[in-house]
Amino acid sequence: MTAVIEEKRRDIDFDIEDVVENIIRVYPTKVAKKRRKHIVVRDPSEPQEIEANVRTVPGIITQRGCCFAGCKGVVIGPIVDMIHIVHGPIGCSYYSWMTRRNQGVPREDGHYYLEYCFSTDMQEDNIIFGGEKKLRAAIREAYEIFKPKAISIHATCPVGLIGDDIHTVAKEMSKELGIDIVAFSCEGYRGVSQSAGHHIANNGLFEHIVGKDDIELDGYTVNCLGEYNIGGDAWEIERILDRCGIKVASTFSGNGSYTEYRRAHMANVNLVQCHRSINYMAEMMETKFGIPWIKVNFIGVKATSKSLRKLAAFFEDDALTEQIEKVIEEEERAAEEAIAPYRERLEGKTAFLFVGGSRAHHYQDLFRDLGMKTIVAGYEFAHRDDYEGRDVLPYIKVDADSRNIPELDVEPDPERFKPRKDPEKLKKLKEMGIVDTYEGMMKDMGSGTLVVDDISHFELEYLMKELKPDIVCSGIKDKYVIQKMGVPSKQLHNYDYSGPFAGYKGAVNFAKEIDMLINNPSWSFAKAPWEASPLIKGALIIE
Amino acid sequence: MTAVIEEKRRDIDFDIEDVVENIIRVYPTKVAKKRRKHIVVRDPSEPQEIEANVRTVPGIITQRGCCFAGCKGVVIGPIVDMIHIVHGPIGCSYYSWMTRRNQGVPREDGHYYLEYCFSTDMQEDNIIFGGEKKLRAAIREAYEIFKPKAISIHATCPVGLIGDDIHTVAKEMSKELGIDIVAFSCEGYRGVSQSAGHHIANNGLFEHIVGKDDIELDGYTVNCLGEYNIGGDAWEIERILDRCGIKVASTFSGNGSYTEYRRAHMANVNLVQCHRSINYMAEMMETKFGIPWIKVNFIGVKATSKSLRKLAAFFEDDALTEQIEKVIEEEERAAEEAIAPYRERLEGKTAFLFVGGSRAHHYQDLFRDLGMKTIVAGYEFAHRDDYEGRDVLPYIKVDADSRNIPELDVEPDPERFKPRKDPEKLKKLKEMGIVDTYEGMMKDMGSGTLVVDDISHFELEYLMKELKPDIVCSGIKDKYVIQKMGVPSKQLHNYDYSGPFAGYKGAVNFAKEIDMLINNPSWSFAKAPWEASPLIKGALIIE
Amino acid sequence: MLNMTPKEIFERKALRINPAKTCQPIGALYASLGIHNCLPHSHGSQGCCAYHRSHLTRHYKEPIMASTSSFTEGSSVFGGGANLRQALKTIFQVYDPEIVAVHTTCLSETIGDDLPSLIKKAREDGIIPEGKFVIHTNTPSYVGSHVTGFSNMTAAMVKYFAKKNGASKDTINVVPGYVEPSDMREIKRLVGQMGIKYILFPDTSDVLDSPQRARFSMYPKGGVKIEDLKDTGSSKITLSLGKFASEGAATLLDQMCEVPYKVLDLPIGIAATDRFIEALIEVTGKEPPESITDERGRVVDIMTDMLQYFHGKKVAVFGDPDQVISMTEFLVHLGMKPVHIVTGTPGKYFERRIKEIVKGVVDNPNVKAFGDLFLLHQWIKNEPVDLLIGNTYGKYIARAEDIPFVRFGFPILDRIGHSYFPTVGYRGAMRLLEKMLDALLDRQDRDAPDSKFELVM
Amino acid sequence: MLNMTPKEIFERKALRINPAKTCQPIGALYASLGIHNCLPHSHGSQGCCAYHRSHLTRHYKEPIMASTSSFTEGSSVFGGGANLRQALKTIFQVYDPEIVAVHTTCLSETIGDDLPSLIKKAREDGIIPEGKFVIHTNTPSYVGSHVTGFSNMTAAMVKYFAKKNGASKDTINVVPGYVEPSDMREIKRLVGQMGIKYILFPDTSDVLDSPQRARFSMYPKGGVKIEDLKDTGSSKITLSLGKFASEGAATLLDQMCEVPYKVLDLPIGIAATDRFIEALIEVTGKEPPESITDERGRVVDIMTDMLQYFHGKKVAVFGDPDQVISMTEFLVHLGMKPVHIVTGTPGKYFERRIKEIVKGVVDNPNVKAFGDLFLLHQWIKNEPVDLLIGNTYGKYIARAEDIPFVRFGFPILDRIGHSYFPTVGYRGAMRLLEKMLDALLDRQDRDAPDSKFELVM
Repeated sequence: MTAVIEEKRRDIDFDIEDVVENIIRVYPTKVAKKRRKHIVVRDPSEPQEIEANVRTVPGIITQRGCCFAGCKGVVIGPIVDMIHIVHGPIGCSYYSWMTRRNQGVPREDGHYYLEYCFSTDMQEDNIIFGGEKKLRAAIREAYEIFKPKAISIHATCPVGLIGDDIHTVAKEMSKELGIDIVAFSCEGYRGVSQSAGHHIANNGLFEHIVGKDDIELDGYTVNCLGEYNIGGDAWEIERILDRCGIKVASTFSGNGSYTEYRRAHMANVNLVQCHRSINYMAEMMETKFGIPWIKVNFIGVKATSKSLRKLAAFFEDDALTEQIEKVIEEEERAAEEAIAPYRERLEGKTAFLFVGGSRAHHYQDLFRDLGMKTIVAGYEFAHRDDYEGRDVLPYIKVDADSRNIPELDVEPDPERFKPRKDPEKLKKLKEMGIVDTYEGMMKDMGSGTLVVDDISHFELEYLMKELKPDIVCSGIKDKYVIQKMGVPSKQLHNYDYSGPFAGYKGAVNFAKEIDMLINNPSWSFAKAPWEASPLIKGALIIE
Repeated sequence: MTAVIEEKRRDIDFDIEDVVENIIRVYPTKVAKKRRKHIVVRDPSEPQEIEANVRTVPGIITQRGCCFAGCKGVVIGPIVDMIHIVHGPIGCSYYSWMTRRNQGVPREDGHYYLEYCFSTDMQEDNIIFGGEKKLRAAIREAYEIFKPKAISIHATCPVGLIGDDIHTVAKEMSKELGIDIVAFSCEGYRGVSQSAGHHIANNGLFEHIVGKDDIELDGYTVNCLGEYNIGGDAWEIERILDRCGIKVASTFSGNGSYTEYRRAHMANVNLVQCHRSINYMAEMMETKFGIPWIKVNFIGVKATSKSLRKLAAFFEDDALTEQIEKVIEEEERAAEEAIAPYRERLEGKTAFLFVGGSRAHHYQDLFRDLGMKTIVAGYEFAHRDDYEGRDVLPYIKVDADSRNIPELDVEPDPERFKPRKDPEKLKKLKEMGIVDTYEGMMKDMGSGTLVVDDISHFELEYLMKELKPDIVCSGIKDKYVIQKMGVPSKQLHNYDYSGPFAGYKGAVNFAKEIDMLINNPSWSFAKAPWEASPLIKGALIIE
Repeated sequence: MLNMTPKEIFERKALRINPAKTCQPIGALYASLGIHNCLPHSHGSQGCCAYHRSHLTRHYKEPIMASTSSFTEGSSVFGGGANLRQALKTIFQVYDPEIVAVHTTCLSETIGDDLPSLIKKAREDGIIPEGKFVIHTNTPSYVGSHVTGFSNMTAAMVKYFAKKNGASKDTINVVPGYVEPSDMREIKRLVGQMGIKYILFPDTSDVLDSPQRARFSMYPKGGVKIEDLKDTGSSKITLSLGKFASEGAATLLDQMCEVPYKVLDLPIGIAATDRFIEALIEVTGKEPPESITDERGRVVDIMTDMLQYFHGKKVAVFGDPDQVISMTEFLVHLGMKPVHIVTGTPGKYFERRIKEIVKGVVDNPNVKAFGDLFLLHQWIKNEPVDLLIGNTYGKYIARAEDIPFVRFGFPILDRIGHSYFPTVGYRGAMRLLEKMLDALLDRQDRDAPDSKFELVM
Repeated sequence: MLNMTPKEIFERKALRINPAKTCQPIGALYASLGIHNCLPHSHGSQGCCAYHRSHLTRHYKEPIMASTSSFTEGSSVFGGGANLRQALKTIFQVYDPEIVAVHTTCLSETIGDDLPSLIKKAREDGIIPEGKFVIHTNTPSYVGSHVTGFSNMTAAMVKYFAKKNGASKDTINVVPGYVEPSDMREIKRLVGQMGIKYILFPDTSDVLDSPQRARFSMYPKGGVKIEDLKDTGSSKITLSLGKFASEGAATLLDQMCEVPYKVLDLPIGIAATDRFIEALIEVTGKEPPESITDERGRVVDIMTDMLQYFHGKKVAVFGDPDQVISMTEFLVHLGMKPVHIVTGTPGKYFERRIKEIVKGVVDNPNVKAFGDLFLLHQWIKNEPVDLLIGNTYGKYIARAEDIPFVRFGFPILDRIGHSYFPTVGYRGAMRLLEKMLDALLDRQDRDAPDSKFELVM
């Protein structure tokens, strides 16, 4: 049984360009002109440019959030052993309280705050007379009650405006209490989406925490960057790397640990999962400590294997390579066997993917494992390099909204800089596509597929009606819109309270869930029989 | 807050005789004549007779059950380590499955069947062609699956009629399987109430199980007879006796054990709690084994102490007596302290008591502890001796309904008869009211109170309207009738899924629950305000 | 808990252990309570009546009034005629019902009391006052189950009262089956909202869900009126809900008064309710109001929103056959796998029907009519499930095997709600979805390690 | 679970830990959804709107449509006027609502955007099409709570639309408070059954409980109509349910149109519902039909039947003040002891009122407005309770301290049902009784040794 849809699927040859033009026509002229640049009909025969990381037109119903969400919500919040105090009215802290499903576990020292929500809960007089005093008091109270190892402070919208100097507060309180206190100026209006917050978070982490503790690490060690441990993804990745003989020194920032970040610079290499949110950290760590980074994708069976092989190529150790191949062989076989029955029911189905700054790319690999095709994909807060690849970086115009996000001035650390490879080798690895490079999502998308940046509600609804996908992967705000159209939706931010989907076992979970979503009988009841079809007389009588 | 009642309580001096006459007037003449004899207005100045243990008039809505209920339901069912197979259509077995709240625990050998329901589930062809074959097969299957130590068989209504010889089946199957199998001809139509079933159960237990295993018991030992461990009563009694230095060898039949019954004849004395259901056993054991019996009442603080003192008087051991007095002193103090706050709220309240064949007497003691008065009481299935005392026994006419219940012919056991006291001493103890005697309920009820045997629904409703009790204690069938009248009801068969109420701790539980029932605010809502009183203007506005 | 139950299954032919049914008379008694101003009467030993009243009281936490012929040994020898006469005399004088509905017991059936003659005689002798009624049905405990008894008493209502008064009216008959007062109320609401005139019988709403108003009423205001029972013979059609509990009355009406009928499944779950509404449309030509279509849509909304918690879960279901058939179908529509399905009531139709429903979803389902909970428990030991659905007795298995448990069916002795909130219709489906989700999600919450304890589900 | 929470209570003045409230705009957004054909609009940064939509979606599992002014750094310097103008242009062209309901955020409030002028200008400039409406309310996040925001947007409906058209009509206004669509539906049913004409606003029924019909509708059929909002000024009286969420609209109506008003507690529990019905009687002279009195009686029946499971149990309750006030009263009427009572919303009235309610029942109740769950948890550690009642966040405390837990209030993110089944009115009371009993009895079942595991409860 498949989803109930009102009309028949269009013929495969219909003109997708027409569809795009019809969408655009609905907008006011200026808006239409802007939006048109965010939509690309893939033509692999030529390089294509897409507009990204620019303001959403006011009034457009967007998937995007804000800078605070990117900083506290995405990057810093998942660090389990720090107290994250939100400085502002209660809402921002409240909404980012346990809602992203970054899973974590306490370490030996017991400090664990993921279940907690800390805020200065600013009141009107704090807005009028300034909130620094309250912030200081809040930090002292937090220290008094919990004796944490470190505290982060996150500014919300009004804080910048009223002129609270949270960085000075952080510095002074850090001195007073003798613990690290890091402030983030991640007011919601900064930048154009969560992306600004990622950058700010990267900067703060890098400047104040990473690389302060020079404890030697044994064996092959990596940091997992841009992995948020949604639904336990990081643990599945750890399991696989562990089997290969590679240790994860730290994860940025799913199940992240302040203590572990202080020695993250001792790892051999950085693995970058979500390129958008963490590439700053990868670059800065390479510059300062000499750690190269490898773009990986642990979403999908083949993708995971490919990522592992990049590691083998990087480490150049025959025993390790052999072990990696053994792991790949075993895990792939098991995963593919487990996926087979689902794949049988999913083959040929189509998906829309709108999520994140890397996932819309990553999950295409996984859908391919299931025999499914992604026919429309787009990011919520990506930049052009996430679509077009890092080669485009020098050509990206920095507009007014992005200019305000500080770029740190990073130099090689005089004591801690240790090149992991000689420069020639590194160059070669980069040319091979192993390190320090990312080609973006668009290259992996075939002719006639659609790429839509910062898709609006209207566009989503229109495209669904036109293209009749079997499933749409998006976030919580879209989920029930999509489902109300009789089409199943998979949330790929929070995994619908399930997971992991990373690695081999995650792929099996995902296959099972996509099959479930598409093939559950519930959808067939969307129309009441008296609406759907005339009654068949006599069929009712049991005698 | 007390129960909502429609009219004011009558003046204490109104004529109770009038009330009785008014009730009687409603019945058809013949019925009226019969029912009149079941109702006694207490006048302590003269001996009073009450009609009891006679047929309920058909059509009268009675509290009574049947012989099967008394045998399997009350006496045999609670034995935890036997399989009780009901021979008949499914209902009787089904309804007596875990419904009486006889609590139990498995002994070391693990055999424990209280949670199970066994039946031959007779079908039409078994009725037509006879059910013996199916019964045999059922016993074999039970043996095959469970390998029990012993099995009981209980006949339901049609069994006697169709002529199944369950006793022969029992005998033969016992031989075949090498375990005790005891059959009970407890068809529902035998006798006039549960009482017939008690007698039949007593007979079967006594004849086939009690006194087969001569293991010596150490110290002071008693059997608790007529104690069914509703809500854990037996365990509270055991706790108290244990503190005194007296061991319970077996309990008939709450948490009863086949293994323990086989050596019950080795105890020093039998304690009779429910006189009605178990006096047969007490008498037969005395005749056969020389064990005297003491009527006890562990319901109520003072009653418990009084019962313990009877034991002291019986055992005539100074150390034991001292210990008993110590226990009484400590336990009474603790209980009375705990009861005091409840008593404060209950003092002067009135109760109706309709339950069992002893409880309507026992609980008057407990209500007295709470400062409450029992103004109407009666039994469901008692005989005249339960009301008037055992002195009346020789004068009770045995009618056709009772004549069919076999009386066993018991002789002193040539080997096992051991008098516990010399005959003189025993006689003296009896004269002191310590052993082998029971004075019945009526003696404890004051002038103007009402005793009603086998009360009918109509009488109950009428008396409630006239006498406005604060609480009515009865069984499940009456509970919601009573409560629908806005008066709380306490079930004294199953304790409303609570308990224990026996002993000192049980008295505290009871006090707490009676207070709860009477004083819970819920009752005050029985009338909607728009029914009860005109609206008070303005009271609603909060400004 | 239930520690004596072995995993190995020994085939039994004679011994019933932990039944999933009880005997006919209680069903007849329950049905009788669905007639206005009726006193049910048990013709047999006192114990039957006491047990039935107790059991129904535990289920409803309401007064259950019924009288008994109080057989003694004499009656079992000479027959219960005298008892019945005495009973009727007493009843009409003391309790003044409009109607007495007599059911037999295994005792009076074995004796062979001839109820029609006895009642006729009583009428002739003036024992039954003018304007009062005595009806009866035969409910031998050794045939069928409580469901059969319900069915028989429902048919007796037809037998004693239904009359064909000429021209067929607009009215339809609805026989709701052995369901709760809440269900009967909900069925009436659905039919009423469609603007259809109906006679529903029996009808225990406003009888067994009566309010606390500090006032006891022997005959609460609910129940089908005798006038309406008479009119059933002139209705356009009978819709009988549940083959086991309701077919009898319908076929009898057809035979006696040529009222055609349809037997439908109990409207439990989405598809069975759809079929009920469709049948209403078909037989009356009336369309459901948008509010009903909306209610239906809300059910589907919950189904699609929460499907991940249902999909693929293994379920064991037991209970009365009409309930279990519809529930099993509902589970299949949720994407669940009903692997063990038991009813205590005999009937090959049950097994055939269930196997049809689960075909393609469960490969080798364990299905049994005339089964018991001991067998069900053993099945579960051999193939564990994620959810158990059944009456209160299921809680012992649920505890023994640590399975989430949803109370459904008759009896529910340890929770309230069943008599107030329907499980039939779309509202009922919503309730069932909520109950199942609560059970499954509570379990997930319980078993999750701290790191997997979900805020949003 | 919550292992960092110490038992010792350290008095905090600045640090909020685990709040029991959120900010104004989400309440305003929710209220806006209770207007027919309305697109709520968040005037501030994108994140606010995203967070509110996400949060409401998690609670309702329904589409929550709203737009945002998408402030960037520039807007925070130059003000958000241009953003709002652009937004309105886009909205009316692309999403075509009948009305846009704008609420502010802490950002636009701190900037000081003058909404009335901006809207006036937009109207003058033709950005707001003919026949379309834009209303607004100020919802600074640093004042009050989400309840305040709800109250403010509800008052804005009055402010923008209410008109006095001369003679007072029969109609009454009902302001239902910050309750579920199911509750609003139930309030309408109760008032409707009494034969009273009413305008209920806002009204999220048929908006946030919309059916799955394979058809998305940006503006579902529910919501109060603008015509009706206009008529509120001519109603006979306003009944405002819940002082915190509903008093504002009522007083404004009184000021603007001289419509008198009564502020009642939310009709949760027996006594508060009684007062609601009494008020309806008092202001209209109409009597409740017997069906309502019967429903009420069923509530009391459950209360008296099951009192042993409630009586004397200690309870901790948290949530929004109107809900908690009525719930606390209900608990007291069940014979329970509410010992710890917290709301996150500030307001001295709350503490005063709660103390009044529990007087004579709990000696030293812990009561706090502007409190948080960290404090509540510490109180519980110091004085354990038998039951915890509150929103989904309570489950962490319930797990940490192993307390039976009933979900009640906003938000409920991990269970369904709240939007379909009311907690207001007598039906709501029945649901609450069932929920509480389920929680308490499940716990008893869980903790009982085998020998004390009860068949009947």
